[in-house]
Amino acid sequence: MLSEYEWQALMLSLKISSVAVLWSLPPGILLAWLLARGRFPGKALLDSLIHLPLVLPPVVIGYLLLIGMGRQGLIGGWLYESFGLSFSFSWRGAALASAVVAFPLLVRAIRLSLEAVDRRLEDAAHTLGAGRLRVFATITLPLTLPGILAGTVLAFARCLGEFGATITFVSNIPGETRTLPLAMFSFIETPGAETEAARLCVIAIVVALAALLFSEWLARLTRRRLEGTC
Amino acid sequence: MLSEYEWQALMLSLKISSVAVLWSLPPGILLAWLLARGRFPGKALLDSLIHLPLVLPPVVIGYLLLIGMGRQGLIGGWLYESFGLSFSFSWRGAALASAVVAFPLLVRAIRLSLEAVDRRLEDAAHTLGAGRLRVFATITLPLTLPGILAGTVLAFARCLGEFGATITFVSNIPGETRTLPLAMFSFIETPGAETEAARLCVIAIVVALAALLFSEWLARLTRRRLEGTC
Amino acid sequence: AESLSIYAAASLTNALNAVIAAFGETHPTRVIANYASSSTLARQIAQGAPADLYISANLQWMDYLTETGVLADDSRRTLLGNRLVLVTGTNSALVPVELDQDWNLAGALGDSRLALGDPDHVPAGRYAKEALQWLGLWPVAEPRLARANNVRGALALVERGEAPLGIVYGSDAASARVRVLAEFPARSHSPIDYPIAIVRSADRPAARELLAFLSTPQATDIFRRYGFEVR
Amino acid sequence: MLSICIGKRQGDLDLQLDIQLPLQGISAIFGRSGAGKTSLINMLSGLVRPDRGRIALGDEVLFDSRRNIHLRPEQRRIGYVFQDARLFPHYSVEGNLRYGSRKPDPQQFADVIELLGIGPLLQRAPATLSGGERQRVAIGRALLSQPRLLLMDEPLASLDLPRKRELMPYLERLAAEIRLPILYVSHSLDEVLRLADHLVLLDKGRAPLQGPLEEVWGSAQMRPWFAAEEVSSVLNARALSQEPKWQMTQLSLGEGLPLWVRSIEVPAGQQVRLRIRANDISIVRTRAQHSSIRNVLPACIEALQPDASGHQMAVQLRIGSHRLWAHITLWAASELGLSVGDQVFAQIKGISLNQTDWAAHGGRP
Amino acid sequence: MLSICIGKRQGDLDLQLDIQLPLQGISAIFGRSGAGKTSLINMLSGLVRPDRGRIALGDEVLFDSRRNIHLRPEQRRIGYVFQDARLFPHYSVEGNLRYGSRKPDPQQFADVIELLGIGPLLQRAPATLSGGERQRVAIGRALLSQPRLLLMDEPLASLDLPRKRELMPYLERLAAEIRLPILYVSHSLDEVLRLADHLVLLDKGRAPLQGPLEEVWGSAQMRPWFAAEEVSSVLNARALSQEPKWQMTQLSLGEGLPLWVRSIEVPAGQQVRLRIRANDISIVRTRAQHSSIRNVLPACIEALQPDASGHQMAVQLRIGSHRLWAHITLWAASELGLSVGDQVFAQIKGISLNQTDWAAHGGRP
Ligand SMILES: Nc1ncnc2c1ncn2[C@@H]1O[C@H](COP(=O)(O)OP(=O)(O)OP(=O)(O)O)[C@@H](O)[C@H]1O
Ligand SMILES: Nc1ncnc2c1ncn2[C@@H]1O[C@H](COP(=O)(O)OP(=O)(O)OP(=O)(O)O)[C@@H](O)[C@H]1O
Ligand code: MOO
Ligand SMILES: [Mg+2]
Ligand SMILES: [Mg+2]
Repeated sequence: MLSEYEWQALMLSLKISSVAVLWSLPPGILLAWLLARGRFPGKALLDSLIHLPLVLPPVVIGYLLLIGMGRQGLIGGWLYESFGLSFSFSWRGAALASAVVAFPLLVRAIRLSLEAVDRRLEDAAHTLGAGRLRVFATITLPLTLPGILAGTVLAFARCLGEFGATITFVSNIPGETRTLPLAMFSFIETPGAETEAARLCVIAIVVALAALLFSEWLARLTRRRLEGTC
Repeated sequence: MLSEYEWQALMLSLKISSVAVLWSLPPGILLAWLLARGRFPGKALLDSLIHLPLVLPPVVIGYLLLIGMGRQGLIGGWLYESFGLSFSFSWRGAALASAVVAFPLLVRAIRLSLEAVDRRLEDAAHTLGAGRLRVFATITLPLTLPGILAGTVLAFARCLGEFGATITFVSNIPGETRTLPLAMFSFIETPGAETEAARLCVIAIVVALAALLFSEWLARLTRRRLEGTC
Repeated sequence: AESLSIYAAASLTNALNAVIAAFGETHPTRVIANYASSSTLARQIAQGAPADLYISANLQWMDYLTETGVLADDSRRTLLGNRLVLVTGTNSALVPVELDQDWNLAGALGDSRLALGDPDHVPAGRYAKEALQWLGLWPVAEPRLARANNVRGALALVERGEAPLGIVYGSDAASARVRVLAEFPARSHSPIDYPIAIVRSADRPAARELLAFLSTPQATDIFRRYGFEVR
Repeated sequence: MLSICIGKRQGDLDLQLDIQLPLQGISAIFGRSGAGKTSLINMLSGLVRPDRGRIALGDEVLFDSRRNIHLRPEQRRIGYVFQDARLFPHYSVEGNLRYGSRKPDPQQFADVIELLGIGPLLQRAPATLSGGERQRVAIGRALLSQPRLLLMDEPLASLDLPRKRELMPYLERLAAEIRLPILYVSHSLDEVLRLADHLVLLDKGRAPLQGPLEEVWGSAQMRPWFAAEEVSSVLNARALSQEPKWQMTQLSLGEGLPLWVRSIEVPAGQQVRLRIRANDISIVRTRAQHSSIRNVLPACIEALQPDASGHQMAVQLRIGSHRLWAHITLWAASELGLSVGDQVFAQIKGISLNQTDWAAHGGRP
Repeated sequence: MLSICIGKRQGDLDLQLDIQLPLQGISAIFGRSGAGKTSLINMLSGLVRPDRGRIALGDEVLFDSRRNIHLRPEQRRIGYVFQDARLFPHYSVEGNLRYGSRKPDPQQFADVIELLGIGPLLQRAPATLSGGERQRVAIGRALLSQPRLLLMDEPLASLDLPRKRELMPYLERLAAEIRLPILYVSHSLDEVLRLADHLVLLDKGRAPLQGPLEEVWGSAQMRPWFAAEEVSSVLNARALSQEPKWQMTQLSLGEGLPLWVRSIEVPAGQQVRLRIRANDISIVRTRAQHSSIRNVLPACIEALQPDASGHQMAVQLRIGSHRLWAHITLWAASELGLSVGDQVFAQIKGISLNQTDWAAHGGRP
């Protein structure tokens, strides 16, 4: 059904998006928590910084990543020399680009849910002897689940569609960084390849739909548990 | 301080983003409400449809807009013939492209907040004689304010950064559709114009920061009101 | 087997893929092609991307790399050329025209616009601007341009009937949804050249071998078939 | 008449009710935790839809599963004071109070805030109120929405005693004066007795007992609800005359059976409801001399029931046409040698027939 | 000793307290709505930080503004049953119960769920519980966290009477047996009297009255809290002997002053707390013959106070070394010609000294 070319792009897209989202989750939750609960100087600045990837066109983000995280970049160079970790022109770079672009969406959704958590429940947990960490893990986090789910699916979808930052940062290398949108781009750039482009478009839509339905199902499940109807 | 060229792009960006977000809000709230509260067949489909602009690369969205909303497009042609309304090569088209791309972010944030609204308060309002509309306007909506704010600022930021769909749909016309990102792009594509690109980049960041701080301030205000500390 | 990475302007996708397939039939070397816009690729190569060869659709970006010193200077040459054509959508009523200063561009455009690559940074747009200037039509055209971010963007506008006219490369006009109305005279703009070069750090026999293959009759035939001119 | 005939499955609870309630005065819905009290009034308010059945308020059908009628809550004009206050967090106290006012009535507004003592809170945010303050505002809000029926789900549970006392007469007045019928959910016998004219006992989703308070009170099904010291008899007496000097009122339980209670302002001839606790009656063979006990009435022993604990005897007495229960120790019963049919004297400690124990029937039948 | 000396501004309320509470038995915090009861225990639990002052539990300082000590709630091992149940919605009832168990004790778990009658609810989600069920689970959850001090904020307010009755002895047992001190917030005098050994009256952020229940009960500041029919005296008696045949127990109020109450299981010599309602005492000049009233004791009139309502007389009696209040009508007082110094007999209706009115001091001083 799928050509090898499409299959490769699809698998790559899934891998890159999943890795990007999974790695984003812990810092995303942490930052959302800091923004929702913390009171510290520079909070507004941090908030803005997190939103930056939204405001800047992805191409610019890709360019900044190329300069900063490339093997000759400031941070990228240091990472490479210290840990041998390189993002350049590899799928890891594509995941990094996707993660950066999708990060604000993740953080916002989680933060919104965190702010809706009833803090009196956390108080109750404290009086039952639970320390901050346990309260966070057993009360705050589970009650934030709807937001985490929403954020995850938003970010995953955004990662699936990420194009500009990826191609600018890690280029369009078959089997390494050529995700669905990049493959789509190649076809769009080719006269007469509309059908192929449309096929890829449909694949992307189907994948996103599946992810969405799955997340909706999970969300319903958690809601049901809260309402005790199951 | 700003060159005329930068000033023009900035003003255009602000106008297009504002219009896009303001027009998106009513349908965004409606759809968020439908998704949060409604039970109807095709809900999952609607949900997916709304998320599509996230999954597809903006250039593809621009292309699809061209097909659907262009002057010879399916809907666009009809709009033009019936109302003389044309999106082609005008800032309205840019606003439409931005709105489409930012729409999922808006809807998700509002929906998340809506789902957190205590429905027992709505029940209470009903027993006080308030009909659905009044309950929605006086209870549901105000309690959803944090989500509406968050969604608005997310969407606004996304609109400020929108590039691919805009340039594909309505191209890059100075004074009409050349927003900050499009202007930025021209410079990035020109060897040696990094300084100009960086200036525009800084302008975009400053604008987004201002919008963000404003929204945070509003959010704090509403939270204070709820907690009665002011 | 050895593997080569060739970074090429996106407009070459079809043609170069066919040439690489031909190369693969007679050579053990694996060739991976990476298509993006010339500027993107140039910047990445400047940042140390693992490229072996670079084909640009744009002299400026090749010059930029030459100045940066990452290319094997002696390997640079002009590989391909292209023509500039005036196209319209297949549904359009416009008829082929003679391009001279009397051509009623404004009349042909009506209330719409002329689609081309952004003359500020897209090479095809820059050539189009030169040609329009040469024809004396630039003052008429300039306020009515639809500047796309690449040739394909311009082509899409024409295909969808959004813009009645567009100026694109001959190689792009192969699309089934546009008709060529006229070809700009070669002397109306600077030559449209696609320079190629080997990246200095990757200069090895296999790269030279591929570079040589691209100029063999087998390869040039394919390029021509896709609407390119061979220099 | 509010007629309710509904069925509803709710989790483990299978609610099947057939209840008729008068549209005047206060009807109490009484039952233990989980009996389905809240579920029932949720269905009356329209917030929950019964599985089947019919609910009619006077002539108006609020719900009918057969005719597929289900009025929305806002169409029912039924006020609801929730078990939890449910104040709107984004409105001030005043905003909450005014939320349901169809046609604002400044006089009523002033009356309500004064009565509930919430004047100083008007500008406060609900989040800063204490539990009791919250509930008082919620009561005020429901009253000000000018409903034609008021549902109250244990509204006094979080109020302190003085506030409870303050509020209760107002609720009675409401029921009597503005003829606002109230459905009052409670598991406090005191509140029920004080306020209700009509009682519905709810037990595991059924209503085994319903009717006018006086009738229902003495029935066997109510027994488990009383602790020994609370067993009491409710009876109707007629006001006879006032004794201004001693601030007492004379009631009559029948020909030659006067009963003195602290002075209450009712016209002569008026029916008055009395509650006499079984523990407040002592039995003597001969009238005591020089006793502070005012009410000593001739009685006839109708029944003698030793209770399970083995130290107490429930004595059913007939005084005129009334039946009363008295509790004495088994020891005393044996010493006095009581047996059915004996003529004795019932000493009723007059002062314990006080304000909580009577309710004037304020013109209601 | 739990010593609290704190100041805190909270909205309109200026809380300034200096309270010493014993670390055994139940201490009631009593006061009207808005007095600052919840605010006070929030500060004890560590959820709210006082502006200044010091809180020490035994030797351990929980808070000291001067030394900048403020233990976090989870470091205090203080259990808290909230006014609203605050169950965790994403845990089952069982999950909620087990949440705070440091070292799970299956026996205690079984005991607690049985006592609270929440066995059938274990697998339910909190959202499906009724108000009372929720509160019972919340109480269980706090008990199972094995705290060294338990704060309860009107925990019984949403329980029905039978459940209240069921729970109260358990709370007493808790205080007596496991020596778990309890701070009990309430505005129900009945609950306070039944449960508390120690009482703190809170009024507008101050504590004008505190001390052992017996001492504080009769003081003038408590008066406004009693309705006339609830005025009562609390006194300590000594158990003398059992009368198995009639299921009665003889107590002694002093030399030659026996008092019969329904049988309670206390060893002879044990101190027992009694409450005698002023309304349950009648006064006679001569001992009545053939009366069901068991307890007739010689008394001396110490004071006579007509009350404001003008129809009732409060008579202070001395019986042995005890002082008791009796309420009779003015009419009766005048007829009997009572005056200070008169020797009379107090008839105490024995059976009304029942379970709610005594509390064994279970080994506590
Ligand atoms: N959504 C639901 N799912 C399952 N069970 C439910 C649901 N709602 C209520 N119940 C059950 O129905 C029964 C009756 O609940 P209801 O709230 O009407 O009791 P109640 O009489 O008001 O009790 P309380 O005095 O404690 O408020 C309870 O056992 C409760 O657990
Ligand atoms: N955050 C706050 N801001 C302003 N005022 C507050 C705040 N919290 C409490 N108060 C006020 O402090 C007073 C005491 O409140 P608290 O909750 O301690 O009363 P309470 O004695 O527990 O009353 P209840 O019996 O009604 O629960 C109330 O008048 C309340 O309005
Ligand atoms: O290949 Mo180009 O230079 O972007 O059209
Ligand atoms: Mg209930
Ligand atoms: Mg309180």
